[in-house]
Amino acid sequence: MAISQRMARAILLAPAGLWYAVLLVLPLIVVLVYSFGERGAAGGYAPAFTLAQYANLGARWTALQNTLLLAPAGTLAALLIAYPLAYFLALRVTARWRTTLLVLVIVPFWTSILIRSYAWIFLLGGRGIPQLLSDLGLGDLRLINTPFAVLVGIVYGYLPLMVFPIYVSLEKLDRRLLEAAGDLGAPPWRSFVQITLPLSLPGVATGSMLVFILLMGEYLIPQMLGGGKVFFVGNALVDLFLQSRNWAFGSALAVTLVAIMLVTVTLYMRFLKRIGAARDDVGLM
Amino acid sequence: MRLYAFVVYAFLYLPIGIIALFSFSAGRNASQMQGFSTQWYGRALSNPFVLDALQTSALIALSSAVLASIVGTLAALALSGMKGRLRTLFDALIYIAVMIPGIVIGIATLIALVTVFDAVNPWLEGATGWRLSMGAGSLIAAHGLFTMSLVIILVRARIEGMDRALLEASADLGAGPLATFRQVTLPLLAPAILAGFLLSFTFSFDDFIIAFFVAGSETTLPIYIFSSIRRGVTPEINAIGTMVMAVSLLMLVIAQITLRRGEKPNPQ
Amino acid sequence: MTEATGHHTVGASESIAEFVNTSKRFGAVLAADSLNLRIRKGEFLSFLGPSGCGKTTALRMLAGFETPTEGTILIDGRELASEPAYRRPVNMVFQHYALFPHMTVAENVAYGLRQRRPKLPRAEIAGRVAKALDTVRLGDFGPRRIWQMSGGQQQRVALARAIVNEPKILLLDEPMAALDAKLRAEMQMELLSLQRSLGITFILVTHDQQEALSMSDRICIMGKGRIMQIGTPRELYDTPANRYVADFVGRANILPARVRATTGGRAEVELADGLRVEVTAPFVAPAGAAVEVAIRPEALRLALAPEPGVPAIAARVTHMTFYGEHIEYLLAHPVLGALQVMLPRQAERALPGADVGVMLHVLWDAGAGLILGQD
Amino acid sequence: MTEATGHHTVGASESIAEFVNTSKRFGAVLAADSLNLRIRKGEFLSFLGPSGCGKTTALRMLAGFETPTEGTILIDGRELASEPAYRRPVNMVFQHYALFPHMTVAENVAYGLRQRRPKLPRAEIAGRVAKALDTVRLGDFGPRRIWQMSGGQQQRVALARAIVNEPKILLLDEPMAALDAKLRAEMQMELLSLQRSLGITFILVTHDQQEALSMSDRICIMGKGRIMQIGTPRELYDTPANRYVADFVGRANILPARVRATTGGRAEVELADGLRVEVTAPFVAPAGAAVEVAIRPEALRLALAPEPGVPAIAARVTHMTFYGEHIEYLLAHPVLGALQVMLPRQAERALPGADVGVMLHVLWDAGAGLILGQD
Amino acid sequence: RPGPALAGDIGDRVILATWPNYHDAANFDLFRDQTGAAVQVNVFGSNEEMLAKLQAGGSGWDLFVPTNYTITTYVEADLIEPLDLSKLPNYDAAAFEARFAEAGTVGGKLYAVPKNWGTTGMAWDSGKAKAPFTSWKEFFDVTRTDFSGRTIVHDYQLTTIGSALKYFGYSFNSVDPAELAEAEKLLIEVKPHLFAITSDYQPPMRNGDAWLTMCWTGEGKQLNRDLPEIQFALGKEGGEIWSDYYAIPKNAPHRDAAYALLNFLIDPQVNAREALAHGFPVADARVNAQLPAELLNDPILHPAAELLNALEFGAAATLTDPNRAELMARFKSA
Ligand SMILES: Nc1ncnc2c1ncn2[C@@H]1O[C@H](COP(=O)(O)OP(=O)(O)OP(=O)(O)O)[C@@H](O)[C@H]1O
Ligand SMILES: Nc1ncnc2c1ncn2[C@@H]1O[C@H](COP(=O)(O)OP(=O)(O)OP(=O)(O)O)[C@@H](O)[C@H]1O
Ligand SMILES: [Mg+2]
Ligand SMILES: [Mg+2]
Repeated sequence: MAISQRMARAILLAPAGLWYAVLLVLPLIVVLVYSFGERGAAGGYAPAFTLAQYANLGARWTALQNTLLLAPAGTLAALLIAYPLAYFLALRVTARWRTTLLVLVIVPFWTSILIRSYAWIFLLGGRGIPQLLSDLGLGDLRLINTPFAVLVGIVYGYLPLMVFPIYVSLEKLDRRLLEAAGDLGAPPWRSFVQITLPLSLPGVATGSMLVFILLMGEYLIPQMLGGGKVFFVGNALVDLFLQSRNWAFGSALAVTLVAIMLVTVTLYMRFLKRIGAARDDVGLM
Repeated sequence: MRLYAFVVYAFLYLPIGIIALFSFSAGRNASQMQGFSTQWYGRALSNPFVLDALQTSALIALSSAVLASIVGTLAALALSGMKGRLRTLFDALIYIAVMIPGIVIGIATLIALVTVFDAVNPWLEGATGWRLSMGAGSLIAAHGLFTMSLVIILVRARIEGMDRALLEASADLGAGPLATFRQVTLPLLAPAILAGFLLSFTFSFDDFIIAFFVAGSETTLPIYIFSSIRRGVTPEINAIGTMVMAVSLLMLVIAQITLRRGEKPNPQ
Repeated sequence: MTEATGHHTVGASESIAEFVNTSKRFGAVLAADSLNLRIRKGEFLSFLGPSGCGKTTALRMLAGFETPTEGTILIDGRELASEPAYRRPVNMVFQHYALFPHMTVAENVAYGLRQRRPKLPRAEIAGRVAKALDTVRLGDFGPRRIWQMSGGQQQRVALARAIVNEPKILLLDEPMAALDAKLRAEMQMELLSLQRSLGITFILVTHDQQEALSMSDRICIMGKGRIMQIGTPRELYDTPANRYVADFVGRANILPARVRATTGGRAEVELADGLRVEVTAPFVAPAGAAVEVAIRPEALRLALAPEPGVPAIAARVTHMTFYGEHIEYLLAHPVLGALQVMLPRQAERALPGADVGVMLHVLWDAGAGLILGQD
Repeated sequence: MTEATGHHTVGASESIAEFVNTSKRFGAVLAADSLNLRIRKGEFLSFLGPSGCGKTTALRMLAGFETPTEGTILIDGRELASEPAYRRPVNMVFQHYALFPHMTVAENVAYGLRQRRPKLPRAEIAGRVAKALDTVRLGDFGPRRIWQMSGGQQQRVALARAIVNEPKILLLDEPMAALDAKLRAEMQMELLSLQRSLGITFILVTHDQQEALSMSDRICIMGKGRIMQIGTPRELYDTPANRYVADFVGRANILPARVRATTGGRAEVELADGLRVEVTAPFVAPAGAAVEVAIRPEALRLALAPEPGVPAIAARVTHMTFYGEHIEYLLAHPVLGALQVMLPRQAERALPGADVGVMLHVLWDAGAGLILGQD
Repeated sequence: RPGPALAGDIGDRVILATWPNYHDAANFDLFRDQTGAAVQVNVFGSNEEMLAKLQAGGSGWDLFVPTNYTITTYVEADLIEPLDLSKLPNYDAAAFEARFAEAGTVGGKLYAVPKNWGTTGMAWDSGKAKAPFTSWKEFFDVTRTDFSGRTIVHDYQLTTIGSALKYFGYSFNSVDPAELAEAEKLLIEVKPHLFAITSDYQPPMRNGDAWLTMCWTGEGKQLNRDLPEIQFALGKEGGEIWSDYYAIPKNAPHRDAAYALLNFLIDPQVNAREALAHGFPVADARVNAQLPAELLNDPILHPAAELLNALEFGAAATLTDPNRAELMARFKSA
């Protein structure tokens, strides 16, 4: 009985295990090996063992810096915009409208992010919002191809991912807790700060982590809204593999990015556990 | 509060409105409104490349979502309630798979598979006349890596939240382990599996960056759109986007209606 | 538990809160229908009634979570109908406690004190929290997390969190509904002695009549949003104003009867089978009037043979249920229908051979039972 | 509810299931400690005991969800200790019902029948499901979803789902714990009449002694994994084997005493204050032995003055609690400590002026109370 | 002259990797009708990307469109194969102007057949400019002054670095480290003044966000056609002239179909339809004979000879030179 159960487990796990081995472990090993190699004569990879690629990482410092600056900034901006909306949906909308409004938050997701970002190129471009502002006499503003445009694109693209987990944790919030706080003498804003906010932290944590992870590897939005001027590590990677064709250096950069993420995300999780936000649904992502 | 929500919704829908609006432009430029026409819908629908890309995307998304759902569910079943080193190993793999940026997955998969294929192909071709190459298969596999992990996470959470008494009740009423799995476990996991499937499909359908590296000669819709955008877009792209959204909305509505019939209003 | 202490609600008219024609409407539902009620300082008052009768609504209006649609509410003489909850001098123990899960036990208890402006000194807060925790016998549990506490302990935390604020009125919405029988009995006892020692007015919502009867100074019976009767447990039990109350508080055999004569609080009535019995008459009912007569199962006696001078109904035993200290007999009478009789365990000895199927005599002592008023 | 029908468990030795030296160990916890118990065909047996005493474990071993660590279990004479649950002729009603949320009421009820091989004809399944639903008075609810049913209705569905399979034994693990008091009383009544009409053996797990007393033919009192006493409700109530049982079933005043003489089932004992009373002695206790004497609160009487020839304890009333049909007095005696006395409501009339602080006489009739054995 | 009936079994599909808006879809339908093989088109934005994909292997392409200077690299890396002329009856070497065709032959073997040619110049909004642009020097100087924030350079090392080199008068194709260092300095200095680094320059030019851009002939023509105030010119210092070719990768999965398609596409009639659809100049005299005169005389598409003579074809070295690649990457990520 016990043995057959182990067998069954092994059989059930085999496909996933194989998948991970071939498509996760093997690629990561290859990338790691390549990162110690050299660029081939006509591009690509040539075997070697050198730390030159890592030594050269400084050449992509700006990209790393942009990523490490704009990813948290984008996460924060998305959070600040998403929270009130999630709050509104969870606590201020009647059940009848809630589903509809929630679905309306996801629907944009069903249009290719490429096309939506393209729409932003228009909106932030000279004929879009700046024109509107200058018609209103608010001066000549250039938005497109700036870090600001990238930030807008990021917030826009990932807002639903932030709204949802926060909504879920706010919706789970037992409203009697708010009544209890009121009963004990806390005026509404204080019960928000002391009860609602702390109890929605798991959602905040999940959403932030999700958005942060995706932002760290972002390529499309800076590519489209940054006009090639606002460069993320992702853009540098694509360039290294498709333009400069320097696989060794690309691998080193990829390894560096993964290492940074492993460290930051793990530290973040630790931190969440410490402040007690990682109660249940953080594990989800 | 209401006003704020309104502004955020406007923010969310402004670009989409623009897309839809410009899709009816009569002009050639995708970011300008010049007259009204529905010609771009006709063009998109008769453009074999668009249709091919759409079909490829749908096929790849469907296959990878189906595979991820099945393999992920099996793994979740095995992993729930499991302890020990193997569990730790899988937890780590899932964690890493979910966390690694798509771009790294794309690149790493590309160079790893190319290396493997180069090593294997001479032998394989000699033996069978077949060659391995990048294409739909490698893309499905690469998408599956992330989406399978997602399915595992979702389904495992559901299993762990499931009332064990239900399984005992089933046994008590005379159903053997397989019958219990088929009649109780599976239906109860269905919402999580479905959610995983839909997420997987969406992810795969919308993914650009992994496909960009791994798709080989296949052109998915995002790749098609991306390369179109690079050299001047026509409202055809807007028409495609609008149609894809309309179709997904329709599916969403249908899904809502079918799910609503009889199902408990989801407590989550 | 001390029934006698009920008497020490001195100055019975010194009221601490008052419902004045208070109504609350939720859409089509009239959840509270012109309530008029004066709550006395220091008393233990219960709202008792079936599910959905408006008990919680009444309590929530007092706490300030609902605004009355009509009428008003006075607390300590001040009109408070539109005062928000966080400014009212009342505190509540919620049904499922509503403890803050992200705070420790001590933090939960300190919560109300920390809301005070001007701020209280830390040391004072700590001192009062410790004292409150001691009061509920959780002195050592301050640093614990809520989810580390059992159901009964959580209940005590909720209590401490409320009483630490020294409210004028403590509201309790079915605070023991989630506890199992043994724990519930224990907590009832503690709650009562707490109320006696603190001297705070307690208002308890419950649908458990045993709980209401054993704990309250006064009980307010509610039904369909209205107050059906207010009185001490004995008043309600002995002289229910109407069928609704008679049926809800304790058990009762309710029989149709016709009045023959009323004299000095007593009436002679004729039951459907022609038997004449003497019952209590809280009001004068005209001779010949059709009325309903209620008699408690334990007010009836059973005998193998009729006693001279005592009206007796001959009926056949259909069920006997053993409850330990007493035994319940269900008997069937061709005209009067089913009759419940409750015998103390000791009385059983006087009924050798009494078993299902046996014919017994149900004895109706003079003055037992009473005539009910209309609902 | 018919206590008398308890007697019709004819051929009391015809056993349907049997625990033989059955033990179950979870790590360090001995959840069941060599149980020996013969369950009779058609009887209503309850497992009664406090939380964690092993009731559920015993039931689950019978159902096949746990395998005994030692000993075995026979069902209908066959040794079934290692038979999987899905092949046993028993069915269970789970504590929280464990209804399948993705099926309708009818589908839930049909579930067991649909597992049969060879398959039953559809029409037969439908017919039996309809009949089972009728039995639990849910005839029209077949197409409903589980979450559309109230707690009490869900309980009935769980019942129908089990009985439709016509099991040899129906197991019920605290099936009424989640129901409120009123609904619980109603369901107890229905469950009992169902058992009587189906004639199936019912085994009920409960920690509610009222429930066990009023429903069971026999009760198996458990404590710390062991069986403490098995017997009819009356046996347990009247002659608890030990302090554990006396304390758990009903309430009891337990007093230390010294035996003076034992004769023919009676013993004269001397209480700590020197008072000599005559009690029931289920076994012969040597003169001079220190024993514990238990007496039920309702077996004691209260009087303003001692009665000649009846031993009386003079004690002061500390609490009086009104419960409607009876009143509980708590009295304090300087030597014997706290005494509980339960008076029927009627007896109160004989005690004018009895109130907290008043000195009363607790009368101990000859033969009331009994000497307890060791645990 | 219809192509020879390809009765043989060429399969049901052929995969073509090409540049966007570079074909007439009707021709592919015709091809499918004639041969039964459907054409699947992959679209690309740069030669580096094509090379990267082919280098990575498993591209799955049957036919692709490299630019002149890349062909030797493909040959050296053994990524393309010599063409079997017996399968290309429509190929007539004599019909092609030599300078647009010679890159197709490496080591005496024909590897690639010319498709279209063109130049890389600059397009600007004449309404914003004080004077017409005539040189790359002006291009970069005005960018740092009047046109700050309004200029676009390509996301393409060849033209962007090449034009910067031209600013100093160096060869468009230079790989000299010192010269490249100067070019990099210029680019990095200019970067803050750029509107974007992108090869998708038409939309911002059309909507007025950008006033000046590096520009390929055909697109310069398109812009000028639609918005006459946008003008196109070549730098007088020189710049790029290019020629695109068809080539067949090694291991093409559907080789027969690739030949069939190539042969079909270089059929003059078919090719003329292509040119009418996309508008780029053609090197095949047989095709030009069928095109309207106004197209052949257009000053943007066919600039004056002295301007043309100053231009350079891209050099193979620029494609593989690690320094140029890295320079471009540093410029973008700066
Ligand atoms: N917020 C609300 N909106 C609509 N109807 C409500 C609301 N709150 C209560 N009601 C209705 O008012 C009536 C009284 O409800 P209330 O909660 O006061 O009853 P209750 O006596 O406390 O019942 P229970 O014992 O079940 O708690 C019910 O019919 C209920 O459905
Ligand atoms: N699966 C298990 N693993 C470990 N210990 C267990 C397990 N099941 C029960 N126990 C332990 O065995 C003892 C008896 O448990 P059981 O559930 O039988 O008690 P119970 O009488 O049903 O209690 P309750 O009234 O709380 O349901 C307890 O100490 C319990 O902690
Ligand atoms: Mg309520
Ligand atoms: Mg149990």
